[in-house]
Amino acid sequence: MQSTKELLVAYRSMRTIREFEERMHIEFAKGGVPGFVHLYAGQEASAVGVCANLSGKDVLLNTHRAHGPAIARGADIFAVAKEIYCRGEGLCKGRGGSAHLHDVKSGLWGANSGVGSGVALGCGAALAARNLKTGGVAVALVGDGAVNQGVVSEALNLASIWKLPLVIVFENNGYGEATAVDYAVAGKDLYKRAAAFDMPGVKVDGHDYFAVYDEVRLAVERARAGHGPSIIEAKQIRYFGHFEGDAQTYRPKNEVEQCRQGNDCLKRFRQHVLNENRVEESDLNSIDTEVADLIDRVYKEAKAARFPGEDELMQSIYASEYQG
Amino acid sequence: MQSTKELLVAYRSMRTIREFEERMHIEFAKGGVPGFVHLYAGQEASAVGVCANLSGKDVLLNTHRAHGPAIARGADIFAVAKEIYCRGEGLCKGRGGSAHLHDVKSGLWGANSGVGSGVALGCGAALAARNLKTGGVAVALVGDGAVNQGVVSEALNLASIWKLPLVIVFENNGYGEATAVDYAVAGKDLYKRAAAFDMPGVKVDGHDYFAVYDEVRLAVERARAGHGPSIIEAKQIRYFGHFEGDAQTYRPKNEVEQCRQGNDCLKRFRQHVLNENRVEESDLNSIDTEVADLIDRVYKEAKAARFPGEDELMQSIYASEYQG
Amino acid sequence: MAGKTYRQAINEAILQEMRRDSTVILLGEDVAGGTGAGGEGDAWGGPMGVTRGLVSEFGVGRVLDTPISEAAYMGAAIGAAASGLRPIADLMFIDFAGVCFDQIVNQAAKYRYMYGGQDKIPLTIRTMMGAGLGISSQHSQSLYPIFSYFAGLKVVVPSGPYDAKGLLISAIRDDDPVIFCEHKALYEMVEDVPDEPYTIPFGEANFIRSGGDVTIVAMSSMVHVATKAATELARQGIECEILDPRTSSPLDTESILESVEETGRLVIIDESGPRFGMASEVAAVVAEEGFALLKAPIIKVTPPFVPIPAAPNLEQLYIPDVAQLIVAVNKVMES
Amino acid sequence: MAGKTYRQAINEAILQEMRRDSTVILLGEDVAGGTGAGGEGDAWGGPMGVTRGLVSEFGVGRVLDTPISEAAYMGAAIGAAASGLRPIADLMFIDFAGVCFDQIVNQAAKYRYMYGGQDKIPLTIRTMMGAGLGISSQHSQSLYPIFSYFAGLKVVVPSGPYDAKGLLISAIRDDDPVIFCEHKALYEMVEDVPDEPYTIPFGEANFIRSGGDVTIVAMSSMVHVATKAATELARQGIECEILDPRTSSPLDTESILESVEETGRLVIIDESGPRFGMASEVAAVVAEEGFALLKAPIIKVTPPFVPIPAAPNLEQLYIPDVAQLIVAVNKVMES
Ligand SMILES: Cc1ncc(C[n+]2csc(CCOP(=O)(O)OP(=O)(O)O)c2C)c(N)n1
Ligand SMILES: Cc1ncc(C[n+]2csc(CCOP(=O)(O)OP(=O)(O)O)c2C)c(N)n1
Ligand SMILES: [Mg+2]
Ligand SMILES: [Mg+2]
Repeated sequence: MQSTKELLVAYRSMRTIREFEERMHIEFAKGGVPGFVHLYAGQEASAVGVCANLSGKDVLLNTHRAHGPAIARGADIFAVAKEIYCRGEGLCKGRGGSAHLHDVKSGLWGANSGVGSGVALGCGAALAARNLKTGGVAVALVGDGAVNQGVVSEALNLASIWKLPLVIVFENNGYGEATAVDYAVAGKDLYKRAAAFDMPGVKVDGHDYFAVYDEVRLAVERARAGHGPSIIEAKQIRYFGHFEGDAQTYRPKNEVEQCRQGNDCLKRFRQHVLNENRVEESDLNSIDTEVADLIDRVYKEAKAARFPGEDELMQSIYASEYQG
Repeated sequence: MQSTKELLVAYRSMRTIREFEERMHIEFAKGGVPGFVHLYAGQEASAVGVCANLSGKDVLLNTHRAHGPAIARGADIFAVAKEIYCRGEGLCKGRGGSAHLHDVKSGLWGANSGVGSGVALGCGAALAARNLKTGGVAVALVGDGAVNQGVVSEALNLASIWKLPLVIVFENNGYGEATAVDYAVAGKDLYKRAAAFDMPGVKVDGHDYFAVYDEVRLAVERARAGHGPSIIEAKQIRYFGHFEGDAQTYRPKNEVEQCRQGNDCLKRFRQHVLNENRVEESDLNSIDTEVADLIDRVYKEAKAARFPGEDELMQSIYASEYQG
Repeated sequence: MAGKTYRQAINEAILQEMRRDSTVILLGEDVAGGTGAGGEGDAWGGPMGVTRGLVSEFGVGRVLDTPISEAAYMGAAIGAAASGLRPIADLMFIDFAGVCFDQIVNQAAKYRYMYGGQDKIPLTIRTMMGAGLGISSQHSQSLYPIFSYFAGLKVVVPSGPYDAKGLLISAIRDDDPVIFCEHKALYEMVEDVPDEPYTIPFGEANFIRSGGDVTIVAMSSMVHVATKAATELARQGIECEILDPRTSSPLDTESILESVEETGRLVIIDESGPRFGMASEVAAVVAEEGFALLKAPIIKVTPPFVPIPAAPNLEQLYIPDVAQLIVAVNKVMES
Repeated sequence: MAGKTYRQAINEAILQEMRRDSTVILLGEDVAGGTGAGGEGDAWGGPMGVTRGLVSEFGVGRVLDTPISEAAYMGAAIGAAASGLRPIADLMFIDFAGVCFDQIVNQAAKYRYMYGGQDKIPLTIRTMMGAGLGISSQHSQSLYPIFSYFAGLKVVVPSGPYDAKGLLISAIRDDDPVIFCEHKALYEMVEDVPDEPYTIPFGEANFIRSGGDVTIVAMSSMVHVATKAATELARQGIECEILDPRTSSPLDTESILESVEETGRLVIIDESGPRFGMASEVAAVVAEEGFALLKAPIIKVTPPFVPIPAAPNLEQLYIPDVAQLIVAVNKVMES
């Protein structure tokens, strides 16, 4: 069971993501945010429930819906915001943008063009952890749409036969862009792919931080103990469009409103910990205030930050002396 | 239940493949056969059991172990041999060789470089059959090694959600090259992938013509009726190496000998039909003689055939007038 | 005839061909949009809305949303093309060729030849390319040279609405696999486009502007950079002839050589890579076949050899521009 | 120092680097062979036996047979490279890049740049290329130009045992992703190869033969075609300078220009495609940077624009040969 302190950390993380994303939604509409921006609001319990189980030697493989997992993994939120604004002091020096948040020192690996590649890269991180005896595990986040990429199936098989310390979290938010998971995925249940690759698979309520936390804990323990990979499907809902600008006409009316009212992960977390008297309400409230203030500062600083210098265009293409 | 005539056709087909391949093994050693040559001997019941269920409007998607399925599908065996010898009158004008036997008029589609692509191409054939209302189905052969190609999983999912008239036959001969299926495939059972993609999956004894025939019949009927794809795993053993020249040190001693003695598909077929008095032994014997004679003629003709003319190098690159 | 955007021209080409020929089908991720979801259908028409409205007219039997499985649906499109359909497969970004490269360059390209000419593969692959949206190195490449390497494919790179419509209709009617590369930066561009269907043949360059001093070869969005530069250069007294080959395979080398014969000078501006790209190929053709015509070294104006950064200021630096072209033309005039 | 085959030289390079550095691992299909089967292990070493014996010394923890899942194990190799290992990933045939292209050109190539220089990817991809075995169009291509297009990769194309060993050791020790392209037709070639480990730097051409009349640029197996042609041409009184760039990325353009400065004439012979291939790139570089040095048009000797047929007689017609090169050199001498 997590300590009060740990719970407050988790709450702060979820709240920070929520505030960050709600604000990004507003800022995006104003202009000035380059590229495609995929918001994670609504899904906070997923990334935060995962990351609460990870230590510094572990690797989290992000998706293009990258802000939430990056914040959950503890990447510097100022550098996250600057990266989204493509500034020189962004996590990736402004080269990756919103969808490619990557921060080696936090154990956060960026998402990739080909959705789904994270599972394969994660196999490599896991293999290295085993060969180098670091004790680390890798956790790959994969969307319900990405699950249909061939490389995902290949990598699930590879992880299984090599018994790699890898955990795969299928973040099922119901849609891959505008296409419903119930249409795109045969059998509709993502976790059932696990049996095909001879590994445990479970489905959890992705709006329930505790459910996510508990299942991921088991899977991470299993991986760390050398028993191989597991799949966790976390059902969740995104509050905004696939990317900012998405008119979302494909969604049932009220889907988001209903979730915000009755099934919001932050509300449920609050209720849960207050019902069980595990934290003080005032502590949660002060986190809310602190986070609101933090987010103000983050956006202010990010928007004021410098773009990369022109001389940076041709830097660090290669790791060796040769630069092309 | 198949008629006597149909049984004799099936027997002739299996015997023809066997003789063709045993002879090829000898001829290859003598030299003069270009490229990589993968023999199908031992696995005859699989292709023949499949093809006995197909009509002219159906499509069989071949693998690189192509000779058996091509003969089973009724491609002109002289043109098959000539293609393997890369002659001008070969099935593909000598351009594809042993691994790419393709004969549109027989409903035989060639294997492809990337093993496993047949399932995707088969989805297309099946989709076209449905859109054009031909009543045809597609059957894709896939090896136990190829099953781990990403495109196979992608295509299984696609076939399932689109309920395509497609049957997938996993020809499990125990090895992908020199690597054992028990190592390469998580969970070892290929047919279990079916559940992940929400389709029926069964395992049959691939040396038992009747078992293969019956399961494929059900799957083809299901596909033709619009109920979608199925998977059949047919366990079998190849009598020669991955390709000719393979020293096969990875195989358990006697694996092939034991099968040839006790589990040979031709012997079992003979026993079965004779036990049940479904054909006359003399008919089987005369088929044996006729086939031996045919194979002599086939090899003689193939080896004497002309290579493609030099002017053929630059022909039929494009279907339109432009030829590059 | 009316002013239409590049997006509208492409949509119209597909619409008219689908009306004309019931074997034409469209498949890809969210080409309709909303399939299986609880809201409205026809919700997207791809991320840029290019195929919006088609599913409403032709239904889900001919406009098929696919899972995110490019290899499978590209393979399926090839199989369907070999079976009498005429599929238009949507590859959202050309960069995603990475996950279905085998289907395109090993299957589609070689299907006819390797099997001895038994089949035809009337497949059109529509895809988006180009930098400018700030979406970083895996969504912004102009990879058409990669496809132009392969015999068996045709590669089309339209620079405006008029060409887009005519070339796309040609592509759909063509009996070979065609990669149709739309530049993301051009979707809003407006031009007069006839309402009726029409075709533009492959392998015939478009003479965008005539001039006797320098030949500029430019494709896709670079045509417009070239046009601006030429206007500017004309003021300085330098007359540029601009040629848009329109297809990189087949490539109209004849027209290029013809123009160089008149000008003696060649500058190629292109958004694909500086090495093994379009500019290199054109330079090589002229160095081999038109050497005697040249009065000066050939100059290539291309992006630098680097992945494409997301930061808009660096991305702008990456994309070849008017100023660079003017420098190049001046340089080629001096030698 | 002893006579060793190309195959032995490559095996020795891997062996020595695996002994030297425990982070070096090898993975791919049947790189050991026999895993999980009931017979003997170390059964294959790849279809050509190149990596035979390594698993016996280093065990299955460092020599890993993989399923036929190129995208997954290539991705895994990238992930492992980013995590402190130094993987050698075996891609059986370069044509199979089709099924893992995204991993190579979008992930490995861009990983360092796109993420702002946080990582290094010390990955070597060993692969086989080239025609001559009668295995048709999907197993015989020389696709190294495709990879050379992409910034972030390095591409090595060794023409003999000595170079193979030195360049492979450089590749393994290199901190960037390297595609190491072995020509199938060279495995039996014998040359003196030092027993000790040694490195050959990337981007430095090898002057195979000096001569003042014509520069011939040739790589991989074409070096030997060029050598034969040069011997023949010397008898006719034409002295060819042969340059083997050894790596197509980086490409030693300086040495090429230096040689053309002396000869004024350039012929490029190459087995990759005639369009957008190696020969085009070299021609383009010289047309741009060495135009003034040229006394004659550049000539490219390449295969025709066609998929590769299986039939040995057609395949031989496909592969550039001594006779074609001699014709080209004579032609370039005449103008
Ligand atoms: C191989 C590939 N195909 C298509 C895309 C375009 N794309 C980006 S995100 C996305 C939807 C992904 O859906 P899902 O995995 O469910 O993640 P979500 O956006 O719902 O978080 C698509 C199709 C891509 N990035 N990569
Ligand atoms: C994508 C791809 N990777 C590797 C190969 C090389 N290859 C050809 S056949 C083969 C083994 C296939 O095994 P399986 O599918 O079991 O068929 P079998 O040979 O046993 O009939 C391999 C690895 C290939 N052709 N395509
Ligand atoms: Mg989703
Ligand atoms: Mg097998």
